[in-house]
Amino acid sequence: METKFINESGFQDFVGKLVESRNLVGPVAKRNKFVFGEINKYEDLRLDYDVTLLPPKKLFFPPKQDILKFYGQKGESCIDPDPQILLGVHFYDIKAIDMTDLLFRENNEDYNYLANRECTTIIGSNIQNVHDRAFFGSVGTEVEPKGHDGFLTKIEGGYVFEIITAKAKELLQFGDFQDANENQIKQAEKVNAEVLTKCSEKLNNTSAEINKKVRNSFDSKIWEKTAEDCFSCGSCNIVCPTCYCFDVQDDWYLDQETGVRARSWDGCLKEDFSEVSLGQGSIENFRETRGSRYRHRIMRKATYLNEKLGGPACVGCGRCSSVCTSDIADPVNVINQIMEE
Amino acid sequence: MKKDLNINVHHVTRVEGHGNIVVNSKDGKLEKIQWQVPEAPRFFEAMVRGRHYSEVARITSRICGICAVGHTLASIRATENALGIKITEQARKTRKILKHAENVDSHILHLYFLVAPDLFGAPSVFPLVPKAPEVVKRALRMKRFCHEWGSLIGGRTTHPTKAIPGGMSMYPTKDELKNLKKRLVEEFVPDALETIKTIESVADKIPNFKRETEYMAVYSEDEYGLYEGKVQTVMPDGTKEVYEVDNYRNITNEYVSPLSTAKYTKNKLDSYAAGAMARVNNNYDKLHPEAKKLAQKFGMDQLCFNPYFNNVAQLIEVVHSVHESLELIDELLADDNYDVYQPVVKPTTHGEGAAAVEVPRGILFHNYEYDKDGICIKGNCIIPTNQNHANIQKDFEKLVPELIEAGKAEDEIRLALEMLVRSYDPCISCSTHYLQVEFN
Amino acid sequence: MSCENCNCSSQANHENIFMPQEAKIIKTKMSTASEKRFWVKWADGSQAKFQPGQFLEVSLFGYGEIPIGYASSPTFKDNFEIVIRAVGRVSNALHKLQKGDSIFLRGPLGNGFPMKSLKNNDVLVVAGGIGYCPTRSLVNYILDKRDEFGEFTLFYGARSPKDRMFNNDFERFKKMDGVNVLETVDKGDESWKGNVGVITTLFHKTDKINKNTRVIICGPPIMYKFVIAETDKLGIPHSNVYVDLERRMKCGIGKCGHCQINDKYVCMDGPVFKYSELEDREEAF
Amino acid sequence: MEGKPKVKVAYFDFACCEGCQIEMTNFGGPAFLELLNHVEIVEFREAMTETTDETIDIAFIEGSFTREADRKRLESIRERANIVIAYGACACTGGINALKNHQNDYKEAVYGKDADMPHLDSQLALPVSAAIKVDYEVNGCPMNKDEFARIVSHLLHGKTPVIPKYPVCVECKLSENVCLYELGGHCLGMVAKAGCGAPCPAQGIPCEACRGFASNPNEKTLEKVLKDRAGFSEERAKTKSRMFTANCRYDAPLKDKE
Ligand SMILES: Cc1cc2nc3c(=O)[nH]c(=O)nc-3n(C[C@H](O)[C@H](O)[C@H](O)COP(=O)(O)OP(=O)(O)OC[C@H]3O[C@@H](n4cnc5c(N)ncnc54)[C@H](O)[C@@H]3O)c2cc1C
Ligand code: SF4
Ligand code: SF4
Ligand code: SF4
Repeated sequence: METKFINESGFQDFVGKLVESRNLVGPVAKRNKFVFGEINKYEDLRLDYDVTLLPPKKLFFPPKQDILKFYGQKGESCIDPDPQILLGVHFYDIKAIDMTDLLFRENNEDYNYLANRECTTIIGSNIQNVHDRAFFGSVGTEVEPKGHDGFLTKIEGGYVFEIITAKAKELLQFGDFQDANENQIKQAEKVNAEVLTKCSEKLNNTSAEINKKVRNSFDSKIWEKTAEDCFSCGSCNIVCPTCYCFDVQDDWYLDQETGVRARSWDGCLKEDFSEVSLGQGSIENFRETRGSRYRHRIMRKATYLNEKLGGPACVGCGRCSSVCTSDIADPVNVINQIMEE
Repeated sequence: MKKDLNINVHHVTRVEGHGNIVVNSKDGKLEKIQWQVPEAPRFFEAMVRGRHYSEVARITSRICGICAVGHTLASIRATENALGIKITEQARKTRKILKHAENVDSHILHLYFLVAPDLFGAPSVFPLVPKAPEVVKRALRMKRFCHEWGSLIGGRTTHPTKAIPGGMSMYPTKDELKNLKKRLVEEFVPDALETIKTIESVADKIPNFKRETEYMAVYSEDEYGLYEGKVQTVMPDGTKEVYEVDNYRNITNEYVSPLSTAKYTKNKLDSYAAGAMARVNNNYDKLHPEAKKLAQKFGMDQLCFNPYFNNVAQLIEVVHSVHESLELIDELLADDNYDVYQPVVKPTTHGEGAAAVEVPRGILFHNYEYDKDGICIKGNCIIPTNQNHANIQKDFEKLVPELIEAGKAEDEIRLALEMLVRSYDPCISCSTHYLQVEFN
Repeated sequence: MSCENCNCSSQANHENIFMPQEAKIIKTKMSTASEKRFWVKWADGSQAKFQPGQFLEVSLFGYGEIPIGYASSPTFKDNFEIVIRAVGRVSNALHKLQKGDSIFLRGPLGNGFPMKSLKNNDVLVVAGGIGYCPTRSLVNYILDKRDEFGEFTLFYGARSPKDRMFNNDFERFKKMDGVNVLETVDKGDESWKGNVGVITTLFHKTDKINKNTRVIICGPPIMYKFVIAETDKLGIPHSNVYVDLERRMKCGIGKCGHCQINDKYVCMDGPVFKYSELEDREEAF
Repeated sequence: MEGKPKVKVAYFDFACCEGCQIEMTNFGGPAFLELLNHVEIVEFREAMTETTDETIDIAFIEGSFTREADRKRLESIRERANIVIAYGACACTGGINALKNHQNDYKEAVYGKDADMPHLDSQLALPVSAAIKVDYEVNGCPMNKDEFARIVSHLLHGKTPVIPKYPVCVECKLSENVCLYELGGHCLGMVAKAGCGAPCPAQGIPCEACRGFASNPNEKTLEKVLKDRAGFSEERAKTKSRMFTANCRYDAPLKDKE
């Protein structure tokens, strides 16, 4: 592994060159928020972002993705990846990408996701501004961010560029990089360590403690009580970097002969997520109450997947907290309450 | 020649909303000539009471799905007047482009889908699909274009979303404006020129009828009145008078007529006309030069008294609105401070305010009063179609005897009356101020 | 799209796991007013290879895709059978298909029944309504290989006599040696001479079940608890009770998340579960 | 679908602004003509003079049921049509027309001294389904033409149309809009029925729930959020959702009647 350094103006040129020769995606401003979007010039890139509205999963697993097209009785696959460079991913999102990589790869390899993923070079970047609802400092600290190709850390005068894979190394040709000196490397380490202490929200227990206690509180009253204010809007699912459930629907094009089968993000908080038809118009809903749906999400984040992922399926980005209009989705609030029960 | 006439058109087709034509004569003696409006009343002025000022235009926009842009603009302008809101130049210009988009959109819809079948002798546009596919395709293309044009500025064309009291919630980007301009020139203008040719080719089918009346339209010193201004009328002898909008009640003089169910209006004469022809008659001198040229071709540089010529006036306005929009786009593009997310202007006071805006079918008045919390206490809307009802009735009363005199058959008379109604492009679904009665 | 700038394998190598394969319908039969049987053969001529209890994602382009269990015995390899109950969008559209039509399938999916633990043991199958479909494959298999199993009992419950499916099956079984078929309906009518009552009433009508019997349960969600109360009375350990579960599914391959029961995926970890495995999974029943 | 006879459709309108019909003219050439390959329009008063007495495959009804006098016409449409689709908010929920349903003095407010003319019917503005059975609904004010095309496409194939039950927030999030509450505004997206793609929040204006409510709307919490997060007064928070959903709310006059 090599570590390089590039100064501020060198970095601007570097981004400018990348824009010219590659498909570059990174954090850009949208009104008073940020989103991952196309970078067309250096000024578009906002590495000072706190968090993006949607996580980077949208780049591999779009909110609506065609999975096959049909022409009468013939189906045709829609896997058609586009190489891209994803620049400026915070470490919590890197963790989450690593989780979805595993989940889409295990048992049945889902190339509708993996093809896009493999075509993407991921360059992380340090967190310059901490979102007010984030708690990445206290969740799943035992899980290492991995799976990215390189990592940029802003220090005084420029950026330290940690090169992890050949995909990242290949990018060196676009900028005037030097070997980073020890001092620069130390500074970068410090920056990345310090940010962990800057979250205003915090879980009070370790993942293992939480895992056990939350799993045992299945029958707690807290679920229905908190969920009284739930709109079943699934926003907390949609914005979560580790949620990946989907629905599949078929539609015809206007010619009524050809059409498309597409999957779109679904969420377990939506009322009909576990509804099945029993015939004669009757319906069974396996998670009928708001509380049972709300509980399922928190259980999934805090306990169900821990064994598989080596830690909780929550990376502490705080997206769900800020997006929930009635402010009940925050895992920190509910988990800390359970831990005190 | 004495004969019995019994025309009873229940729900005239190819007009927006419901209207009936009833003409009876016995032994050559006219017993009844009526233009009736059986539209269900919807009580908009009652509904706005108790609603916040930010919602009022959303509600009154629903008065009419065709002139929704005009209703929205009239409503927010009246609200802005009531609340002491002065919007920015960027907002004004953007809204004017939106107004032009609606004007063109509606005129295209009306000319191609509602009027053209009469001129081509078809019952509707659908039989024209195989007969004149190019014309139909052009019509659909132009309608779609106008929809995209209006949607870019207003969010959508039916009940536009972005126009709100204090400005616009969002503005198109400069790139989007540039693209709109390019498409207007490259795609729309050629189609508009073809449209002129099409209408010219059937111009001889436009009936020849004349009735002198008063014409009312928005008047502005600096431009062809559409989006804002005072009120002006022109009399058959050419004399003009300008009125303040706040006096709208004294200009429109709503009254209940025993002849009809909709409230009638009048100013100096028994009735007045509003609409594209009223606008051209009032404001010919402020038309864009290109539009003036077209008006001259059709003899509309002089006061015109043939109500069927409203359709020609619409065509003239299409040309005017396209050219004016192109100029407005250029002005916005030249503005260095142009801001896609320009903040909306907040109220500075509360009270009452009125505004007049030209919708495709004529002058439209909105008037509201708000309390200190910005909650609407009362509202009043006077829509153009209502203002035209009395005039249509008077046209009927002159036209029917003339047609009988000319020995026209019942079918021909019916068609002539239907075409007359359609030429006004009445938008009867704007059912404010309708009374409901059972018609026999 | 070529991927010159990255080391991903080229698109041609990526198999789309959602792409169904064509099969041909060789025969159909309405078995009740709402259930239709389809005999199906892979279009490429390959043999049917599956475990009883496994299922397929059956798709019809434009309408969608639904999970449907195999209904025939895997010993018969040339073609296989599925039974579809018309309840909604896809199932109703599938009902319109006829002999000769194409049908598109992904599968076999899921785990199927634990044949090893069933073999050489007494087996009881408790099937309610459409729940008979996924177990039918097992029933046919047991009857095919009768001497590999001990006592075999089948409980079948339907809502009413006219909701009974597979009359032919049951009539045939009743005539066979070594199979003990008991039927019941929730609500009888004048034509019905058999047992009336919920399916658990059948436990008192036979002595072929004991604490070593392996039990398979498949039916509407409310049925499970009551049946297990009965097997508990008989002292059958929960590790010998198998349930065949049904949940909403959109992919059948452990991705879409709809079929989860706590941390389990019905499509991957099931649809057949040992009851003991689910006992501490509150969402199972 | 080749060789299949065209599906006969007809359009009817009641109390409404006719904006939904206008949306139909906005499809543009290719899309419109494609649709015409599969459907034959047999009656459409606003666009054509022809009418029919034949059986109709699909009848589209726009507008609210606002006066007893319209019941007969609705019933005769139901009799002639195999499938009845209510399209647009007015027809599906009563839409904006129902905003007066809780008032007693709306006639006086509009007509003053003429209010007691005997022919001013004072019936509630109700959805079409209050008079006849409606098979499917295309929600929205105006209805969304793409959703309309999709629903028609499903029906042409005999498939029950897929219409979401979940709230607009879902689609708003999927489109990565900045939530209006985060911009200091307010919104009804949390209780409004989705299917429109959340165009309003995308343009920075609140969702007014013109499509009616999602299933099981959390009306109580909506009031709370409007007060706590948008700073609404008690009264405004209570009445906010009345604009398009007067007939769906917990205090809908229709609900007492049932
Ligand atoms: C493992 C398994 C085996 C099954 N075997 C059979 C069988 O052999 N025969 C049979 O008739 N039925 C079987 N079912 C049930 C069958 O899948 C549903 O009846 C079917 O999905 C209903 O879909 P629909 O589109 O007709 O109904 P809709 O009501 O239109 O359903 C819409 C969507 O909801 C989902 N859904 C609704 N109900 C169910 C359900 N019960 N299970 C899973 N998803 C559902 C589907 O994704 C479906 O596409 C089985 C289900 C599972 C899980
Ligand atoms: S918890 Fe919040 S974000 Fe999640 S569904 Fe409920 S209201 Fe929506
Ligand atoms: S649960 Fe919330 S905080 Fe945790 S990863 Fe998901 S969106 Fe982020
Ligand atoms: S803007 Fe409205 S619809 Fe969008 S997320 Fe916020 S509350 Fe929901």
